[in-house]
Order: sequence, then C-alpha cells, then structure tokens
Amino acid sequence: MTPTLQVFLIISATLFSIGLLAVLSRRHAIFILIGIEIMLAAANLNFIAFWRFGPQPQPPTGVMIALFSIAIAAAEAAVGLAMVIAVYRHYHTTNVDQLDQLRG
Amino acid sequence: MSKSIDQVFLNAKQWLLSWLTGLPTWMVQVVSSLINIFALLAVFLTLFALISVLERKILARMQNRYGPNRVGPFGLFQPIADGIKMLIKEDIVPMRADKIVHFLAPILIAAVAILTLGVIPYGRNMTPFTIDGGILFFFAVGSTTELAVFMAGWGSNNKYSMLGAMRAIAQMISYELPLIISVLPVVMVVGSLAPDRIVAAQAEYTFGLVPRWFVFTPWGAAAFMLFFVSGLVESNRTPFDVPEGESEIVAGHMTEYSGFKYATFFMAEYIGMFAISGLGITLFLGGWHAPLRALEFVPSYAWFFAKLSVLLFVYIWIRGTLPRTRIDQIMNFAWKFMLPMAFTCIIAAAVWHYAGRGLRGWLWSLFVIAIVYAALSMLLDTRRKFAPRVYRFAE
Amino acid sequence: MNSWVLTCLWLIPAAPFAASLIILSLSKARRKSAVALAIIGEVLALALSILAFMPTLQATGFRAVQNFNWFTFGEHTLRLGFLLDPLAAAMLVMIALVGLCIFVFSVGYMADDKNFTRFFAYLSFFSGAMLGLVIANSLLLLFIFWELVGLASYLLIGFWIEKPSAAAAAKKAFITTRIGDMGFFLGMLWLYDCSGTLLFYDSGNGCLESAGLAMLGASATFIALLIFCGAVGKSGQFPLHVWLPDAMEGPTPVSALIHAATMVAAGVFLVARVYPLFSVDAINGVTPSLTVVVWIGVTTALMAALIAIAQEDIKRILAYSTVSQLGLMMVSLGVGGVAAGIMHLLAHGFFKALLFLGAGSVIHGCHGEQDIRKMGGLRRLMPVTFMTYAIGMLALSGVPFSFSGGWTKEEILHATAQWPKSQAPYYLLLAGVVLTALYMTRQMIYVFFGNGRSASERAHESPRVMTMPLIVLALCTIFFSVVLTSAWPWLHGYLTGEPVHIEITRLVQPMLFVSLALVSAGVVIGVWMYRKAGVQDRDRPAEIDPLEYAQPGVFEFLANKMWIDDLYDHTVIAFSWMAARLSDWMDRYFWDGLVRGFGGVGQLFGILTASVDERGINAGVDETTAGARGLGRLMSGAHSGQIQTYLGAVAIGMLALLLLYAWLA
Amino acid sequence: MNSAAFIVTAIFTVAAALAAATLRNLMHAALSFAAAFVGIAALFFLLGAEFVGLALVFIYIGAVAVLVVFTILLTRRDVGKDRGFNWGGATVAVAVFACLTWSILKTQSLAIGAPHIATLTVKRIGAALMTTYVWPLQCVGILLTAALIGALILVMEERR
Repeated sequence: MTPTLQVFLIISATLFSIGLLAVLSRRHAIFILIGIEIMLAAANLNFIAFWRFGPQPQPPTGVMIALFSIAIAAAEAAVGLAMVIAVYRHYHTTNVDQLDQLRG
Repeated sequence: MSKSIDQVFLNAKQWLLSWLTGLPTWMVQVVSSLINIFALLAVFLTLFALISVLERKILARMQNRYGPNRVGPFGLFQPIADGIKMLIKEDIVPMRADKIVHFLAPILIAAVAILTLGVIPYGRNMTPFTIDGGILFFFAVGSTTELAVFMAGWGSNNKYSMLGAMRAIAQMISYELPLIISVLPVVMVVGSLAPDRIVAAQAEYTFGLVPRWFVFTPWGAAAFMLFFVSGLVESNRTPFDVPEGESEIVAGHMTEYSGFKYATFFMAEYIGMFAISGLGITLFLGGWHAPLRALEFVPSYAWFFAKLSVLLFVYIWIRGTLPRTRIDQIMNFAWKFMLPMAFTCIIAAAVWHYAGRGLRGWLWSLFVIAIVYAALSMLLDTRRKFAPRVYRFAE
Repeated sequence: MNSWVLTCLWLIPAAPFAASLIILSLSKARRKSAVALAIIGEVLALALSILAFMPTLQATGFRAVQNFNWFTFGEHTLRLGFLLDPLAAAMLVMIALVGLCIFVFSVGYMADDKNFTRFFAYLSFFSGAMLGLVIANSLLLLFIFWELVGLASYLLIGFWIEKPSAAAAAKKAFITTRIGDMGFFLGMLWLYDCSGTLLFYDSGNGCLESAGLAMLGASATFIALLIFCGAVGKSGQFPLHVWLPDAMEGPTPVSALIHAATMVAAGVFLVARVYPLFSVDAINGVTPSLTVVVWIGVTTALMAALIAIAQEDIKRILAYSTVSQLGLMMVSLGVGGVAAGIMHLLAHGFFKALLFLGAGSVIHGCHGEQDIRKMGGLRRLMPVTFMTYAIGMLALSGVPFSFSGGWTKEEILHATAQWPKSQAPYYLLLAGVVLTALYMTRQMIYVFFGNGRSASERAHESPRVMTMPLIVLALCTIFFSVVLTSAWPWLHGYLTGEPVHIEITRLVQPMLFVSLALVSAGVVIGVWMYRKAGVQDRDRPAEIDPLEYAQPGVFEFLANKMWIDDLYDHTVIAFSWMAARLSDWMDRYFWDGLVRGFGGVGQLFGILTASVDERGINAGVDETTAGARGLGRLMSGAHSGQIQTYLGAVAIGMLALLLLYAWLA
Repeated sequence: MNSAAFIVTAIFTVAAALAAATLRNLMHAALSFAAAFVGIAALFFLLGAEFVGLALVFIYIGAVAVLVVFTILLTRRDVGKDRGFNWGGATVAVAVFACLTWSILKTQSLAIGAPHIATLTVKRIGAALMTTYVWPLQCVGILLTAALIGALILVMEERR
C-alpha cells in the first residue's frame, strides 16, 4: 500500500489539532508559539501534499507557498519570542492567564 | 589501469551487492546505504584516531618536545590505549542533571557530525549521499549542532556548562552567517547546490597548467579565507575555542561529561572539522581533482585526502601558533568584518562573472575586494579595537 | 578636444560640494581626512576648470551652453543650464586657484581650532557654490547659487559663534545682503514676466539675446536696476556696504576667500553677466541704469578709500580697500569697460587674497593682534610675509610694470576718461588712486617698518604651509600682469573676442605717466605723513595717529565710517524698531482686546447654552447612556482578556463553519 | 513512495508533536518541538520536496528551536511553576480533530495515489523564485528585515 492524499491530510489534521491543543490548553506563552508553529507546519504539509498529488505537470506553486510561509513563520517566531521576553521583563510572568490588561 | 584503481571502491561495492541479486529492491537499497555508512565510519573513525595522535605529535614538535611515543611504534597505538581508557572509565551523570537531555546530547552531536560527512564527494562517483541540495543539506544538518550543544549545556545543570554552551551558540550563530554567505559566490557561479556539480565546474585547467579551482580567483580566495576562519569557529578550534576555554570555564558544555560520552564529544568535534575541511575542498580547492593535468593518473580519492591532510595540518598549525581570542573580539570580528567581506565576495563574484570570467574579470573582482578590504580596515580602526580591553562591567 | 568637460560642467561645483558633504559626515577628530578631502575636491575643481578653460582659448567668442529641464508645472517648463564662455572660464580658474591657495593656508592658520573639520566643510561648500554661480546659465540657477554663497558667507563669518561680535556680524551681513537680494528677486520675477525665460543663452531665445531683449522694452532699465540692487548688496556698494567691514570678524582665510577675492566680486560678475540688460537702447554707450552704476561705484570707491585711511584694524583697512576696489570695478562696467572691470576683478582676486593672507600671517605671527598701531618692525621678523605683502601692496596701489593691479587700474581710468557723459568720475577716481596709495603706505609703515611695539615683540614667521600660498599668490600677481599689459592685452582680447597683437610702443602712454605720478604722490605723502608713526613726536603721544593729531575732526569723521552705521541705526533700524513696538502694542492691546471681546460674547452664549443643555437635553441622554453602559457591562464579560479564550472561540467558529459546509454539501 | 518509511515517520512526527504540546517540562517540550519538525521535514522529503524539507530543518532546528530554548532560558524564573491544563481547550482541539478527520474521510475524491512526477530540482525552484515569485520574494525579504529590527527593538534593554 502506498500512502494516499487522504493519509497525508489526516496527518496534517492531526498535527493541526495538536498545535491547537497546545495553543488552547497550555498556560505558558512559549507553548502558544510552539503550537502556532506546529499549526503552520501542518498547513505547509497540506500545501506540499496537494502539490504532490495534484495533476501533473504543474508549476511548483505549493512548494513556493510553503517556502514563503516558512519564512513568514520564522519572522513570526522571532517577533513572538521577543514579545515573550519583553512581556516577561515587564510583568515577570509568562502565564497568559495573568496577561489580561485588555479585559473589558 | 588507473581508471580501475580510481574506481576500485565502487567496483568493490558493486561486487558486494551482486551477492544480493534476487532480493527486493528496497533491501538492496538498504544494504547499499549500509555499505556506504560503514565505509564512511570506518574511514573517518580511523582518520580520527590517527589525527588525534598526529595532532599531539605535531604540537609537540612545535613546542620542542616529543609527544606520545610509548605505545606502539612512534606512539601510533596511543589512540587505542586512549579509547580503552575512555571506554572503561566510570560514566558519571550529575544527580540534578536532566538525565534524558544529558544522555541525548552527545548522540545528537555525533550523529549530526557524521551526517554532514555524507554529502561530500570523496572521489570520482564517490559521493555517499547524492542529493540535489547537498550544500543546503550540509548546513541544515550542521545547524543542528547548536541545539545539541545547548542540550549538553542545559542538561548538565552546571553553570560552566551553561556558560560554555551560550558562548558556543553565540559564536556559532554569528559565524554561520559568514560561513554560508562565503559559500554563496561559489553556488552562484556554478549555478547549483549539488557538490558534484561544483566539483565538476572546477575540472578544467587554464593553459593546461593552472587548475580552475575557485580559490585561484580573487573572490574565491577571499571567500575561502572567510570560510576557513568561520570553519575554525564552527569547529571550536583555537584561536576560537572560547566555549571550552579550560582556564575560564573548565571545559564548557563538556564539563559534566566523562568516559565514553566525553570521547563522543571529542570525536564529534574532530569529525566536524573533517566535514568542514571536506566542504572547503569541494567548494574552493577543486574537490578530488588533481592540481596538474599530468598528475591525473593518481586516483581521485587520493587527491581528496591529500588536500584534507594539508588542511588538517593547517588547523593543527594554527592551534600550535595562535593564542585564544576574547569573546567580544570574536563577535566584533564576525559582524563588523567577516559579514561585510562575505557580502563583498558575492559582489566580486558577480563582477567576475559579468566581466567575462577572464583576466579582466579577475582584475575587476580583485579591485572590488581590495577596495572593501581597505575601507573596512580603515573604518574598523583595528589597531584601536584590539587594544587592551577597558572593563566596564567586571570590577 | 575636452568636449566631455563641456557636457559635464556640473562636475566642477560638484567636486567641492561632495567633499563638503563627506567632511560634514566625518567626526570632529578626523582633521587630516577633512583637509585631504577638501584639498582633493578643490584640486579636482581646479583641474576641471583648467580643462574647461582650454577649449575657450581656441575660438574667439567661444560659448558652450548646456540646458536641461528642471521641472514642469502645468504648461510651463522651468529650464536651467550651464554656460561656459571666456568670462566664466577665467573666473573658474581664478576662483579655484585662489581657493586652493587659501585652503592650504587655512591648514596652518586654523591648525589650533577645535572646529577644524567644520571649517573645511564650509569652505568646500562655499567653493562649490561659487563655482556653480560662475557657470550658471540661468538667472534662477545663478540666484540659487548666489543665495548658497550667501549662506556659506553667513556660516563662515559667524564661524566663531561664541564671539558675540561674530554672531552679530554674521547676522548683519546676511540681512544687509538680503535687502539687496530682495531687489534681485523682484528683478528676476519682472524679467520672467516680460521675457518668459530666465536662461541667459538658449540658441537665440535666451533673455540676453536680441530676441529676448527686444521683448523687454522700457522695463529693461528697471529690471537692470533691480538686479543691480543684488549686486550692490553682495559687492558691498554704497549704501549697502556696511556689512563688509564687519564681516572681518570671521577667520582671516574666510575674509581672503569670500570677502575679498570671490564672493564680493560676484556682484561685479553679475553685472557683467547681464550686461546686455543694462545696455538695452544705449545711446553712445550710456543708459540710465549704467549711469546709476557709475555714480554708485564712484561714491563707493572714494568713500571707502577715505574711510580706510583712518582705520586701525589691519583687516578693516583691507576690507574698506576691497569695497573701494569693487566700486572701481563697478565704475568700469558702468562706463562701458566691461573687459577692464573683469580684468581688474581677476587681478584683484589674486592680490587681495594675497594681502588678506599676508594680514592673516601677520595676525598669526602677532598672536591674534589686529591693531596696526601695536605692530611695527615686522619687516625683519617676518621676511617672507613682508616681501609678499609688499608685492600685494604695490599691485593694489597701482604701480605699473610687472604688477597686475597697475595695468588693470590704468585700463579702467582709460575707459572712464572716455565716458561721454561727464568727466567727474574720472577725476574722482584719480583722487581715489592717490588715496589708495596713501592708505596702503600708511599700513605698510605701521606694520612692517619702525620699531617693534607691544604686539610685535614676540612675533615669528609663519609655518611653511602658510607662506607657500603667499608665495604662489605673489608669483601669480606678478606673472598675471604679463597678459594685461597694454603692449599685449591678451586677456582683454580673450574676454572681448577682439584680435590682439603685440605692440611695444603702446606700453608707454600718457595715462601711464598720470597714474605713475599719482601713485608716487600717494606714496610720498604717506611716507612723509607717517614717517614718525607710532613714535613720540614733539607733543604727540605715540599711540595717536599723525592725521588725528593734525586734523582731529576729519579723522573722527572717517574713523567712525562717516557715521553711516549710526545713520542707519537712527533711521532705518530705529524706524523698524518703532514699527515693531507699534505692532507689539497693537497686537497686545487693540487686537487682543478685540479677540477678548469676541471671546466674552462667546462665553456668555456658552453659559446660556450650557444651562439649557444640562437641564433639558442631558436628562434624556443620561438615561440612554445608563442603558448603553449596562449593555456594555453585559458584553464585556465575554471580553476576558484571555487570548486562549478568544482562540478557542475562533476554533469553535471554524468548527461551526465546517459543519455548516458539510451539512449544506 | 515507501510506505514503511512513511508509517515510521508519521508516527514519529505525531508523537513528537504530541510531546511538544503536552510535556510538563518546558525544555523537553521545546526539544520535542524540534524533533517534530525533523519529522515534518522527513515527510516533505517523502513528498519529493527536498528543498523545502532542508529549508524547514535549517530554519526551525537551526534558528527557531534555538530561539525557543533561549527564550525559555531567559524566562527561567517562571519555568518551575505549575501551569495547569485547560481541559476546555483540549476538548475544542479534539472536536476540531474529529471534525477534520471526518470530513477528510468523507471526501472520496481525496483517496488518490501519487502521480509520477519530475524531480523538483533546486534549479527549478530558484528559477521560479527569480521570475514568477520575485515580488513575493522581495516582500518576504522586507518582512524578515522588519521582523529582525522589530524583535531587536522589543528585547532591547530600556535605558535608564
């Protein structure tokens, strides 16, 4: 048996849900970032999978979008982690539950 | 005749694989890979053993003493004795260490070092792991070293280890940029990330005499120097061995390791050195090509290893000659000199390319590099920068 | 040959400009780099100027024009351009050469200054602006550079900004020249209105070419006079000459470069450049505007020469001398001797720069002393300075044979004598010649002869870097005269485009003897009057000037600059001060009261509406807001500030969408 | 495509990701995060996108993972405390997973095998980046520069 597109999509969905789990259930800000990165990677996996299983030949659009999305994710990680450090410096905590200054 | 000697290892592998005819393809593939891995490990572990004793002997020569000369003829069996000693030593893990991380770090660091060896062409048709983006593979896998070093530093739960790891990561990240950017001109000129293609591009000889290695172009020479210095840093060799400076922080991230794990770190460091030298040879020194057309009858892998030994000797020579630099000097050097120079190499390579790759391009790119070099050395005012440090924080 | 220079004229001012910008970006400590950059920029400019000078030699009446569009607004296109003709080329070489000498001199003179690099940046900036001014082919471009030059002058006069007098002088120079520039600007606008172009030469369509001039008609006189206002301000002509002597507060190299050799000559250059405007409808070479030029020039020349006699500050004497010489040039232009005026301008550039640098050397040697009564006997202590200064003095006084000033002055006198309208300017200028010789002799005697006095006791010769430019300029002064002699008036021919041949007999002319006699008279009177200067003589104390002893009233009149400054103080400035006071009072009491009154009315109205608002409208609104607030409180419960809650809500929303989609599909 | 390799990689990836999301020890979680990305890169390799896989390893292991561990190090005082676990979030995540899986399985058109494909060489990617995607590339460059500067400014010590 060779893996079908479905299998890859399910793997991707699993990764996405795991990322979502990390984002929603962990209290540490870094985990939220980790979760977001996993979710983005899952999306990239989708792009690549659709490119690979799509009708051939075709321009490598999926690969390109994955590349750009990786670059953007890297930028997001850098800024996000910098924000975690800045927040930590200011509030002496990284617990997102306590960062509720914007509460209405 | 010379052809068959050149391909002797390949033929041997084919002969071994011919025993497997009839088995499914994937199994043949696995066995082929295993043969490659085995050969690679055998060669480089031997080389490691050899270089560890040779380094001590060469250093001793430089310092007017004998060096190891008790075990075996000329002390050549010293590594075997060392190995046995390391293996039977007690393996100490600190009580409050993060045991899993502490255990995984040496494995990861060694695995990474060995993986990087895979993409280097050692001879004609002798690239263990042929991949289109070989250079990228080398750096992608090589960058994992930082994480491994961090794991070692964190897992040991020791302030010296942590400080050493921080220093190592700081300098590795700083020098990774010039390292990669100094590779770019070659990639640009060749138009490929595949090591084989890069070696093939350096095959010709100008006037049948001077080999067309990239190190003989101004940008190539400059990039090679940058590459070599960055390689020194990446492999934590003197004069950039701050992360494990014995006089300051015991042994850096390796402080809490003993016995076989320590030996693994040691080995990883040397293999890293082989890998970076091998990459340097591939990129700038013509790979396995002979320096003269007349010498092409000598097998290609012999040339590769001859070049490798020259580079390794230079490493050892530098270790015997230069004192350790300060971390702030290392950083300044990376960001203020190496990085701009590396970018200049790209421009110089472009100039060389668009001026026709001939003598004119040669002179133009030399001009570009000389201008930037002069400007940088004037701007940085090196004489002032390397004066005794005025300590502002430590009092 | 050299055609690329003609298309790249902009490079000439660009070199010093670039140097200036780079120097400004350097740190203060980089003195050597600053000097090197400034001098490289100037040498480049000089080399390019000489390259540009070459082609102008080949054809008589050479003129290279290069115009380009600056910008377009609506249907109009504003065009600027560069122009190279003999006038511009000669000016270029003179400016760049004198500038280079002065740059080198400044290296020594300013060696101890803490703002050394800034000084060179300003100097380079000035140099670039001046070179640009000379090659401009558009009145607008010329005006732009004109103002840049003014800015550089302002910055450099006030270079020692910590000295209040320097700051005041800078301000005075700036404002005074601005009054003239106002006229210049108006003239420019008028000219544009009439002719529709500001380009001088534009293959027949320029404002200085016959087609353009024909469009002007009667307004040409007024336009010319308005533009002349700018020249009056810049060249320190009466009545706007008051700033120039005060500008001597700046460093001496600045005085030499800007306020003697180049910038102040820009006014003369301007008049020469737009000369066709002045001579529209000329009858026998006389027009109303030119007549004004002549009389202003004569007044200035004579007045300044008189004032110079009674000054004590070595630089002020030279400043008044400059004013006087500029007046002379103006006269020459006014009477039709354009070439003579420009020749005098070029020669004057060399020898006046030489004199100023000599003065700088003297001041440097005397440790900053500028009062000539405190000097003396420097002849032995500063031999090089003395020799070069003497050459400059002879040139300025107008001694002919081998001193450039003499030949050009003679030409001017010649031109003036032939002015059809009146002979008065001629005789007044003759008096000016005597006076010039007199005050220069006075200065020489005070500074270099006699015995050492308080400031000159510890004097020393200046370093090589300062004396070398002096020697170079002195040599220029002497050799320059070769092309000026009446026997071979090469420069005259070069500027006018007339053919020239050598004729030794023309060397001796009546005018030569007249001028020689007058100069000797001036020198002899000076020697006789000041033979005992600075020494106790009968009942005259040493520090009192012989003239002051003999004629205290006259001396006081002259020493106080004919009370022109005081006159301005009591008239123009007092008036503007009064006006300011009046406006202040008006503003404070009248307008303010009015505004307050309106404000009071508004306030009353406000009180009225407020009460209505509070009682009537608010009550209704209050209820509404209370309701809204309650709703808000209800809603803000969902706004917990917890990111994860929000993200969870997003996820649930996505889920719902997915299910909806699945259900619909 | 090798199914054995795929199964091993997939299990490894999911396990590592799960560990990254749930492990108590922050440092272990961060390292599992790195491992998960190795797995994802391996999946990319299996899909024939070697370049993207290498780029992923390069960026995530070499840069992002190091950044994450450094951040953990710099906020260490906060690491030891018990964080608690938000079961509501977990429920939502599981629901999303169930829903996605259900819809993927339900869509029959997705059950296709991989077609034969020409190798995606680095050269082709480079050519595409320099022609069709040159503007996005420039934009990403600007974005990365901005992010770099922004991150630096965020973490810069405040001068007192």
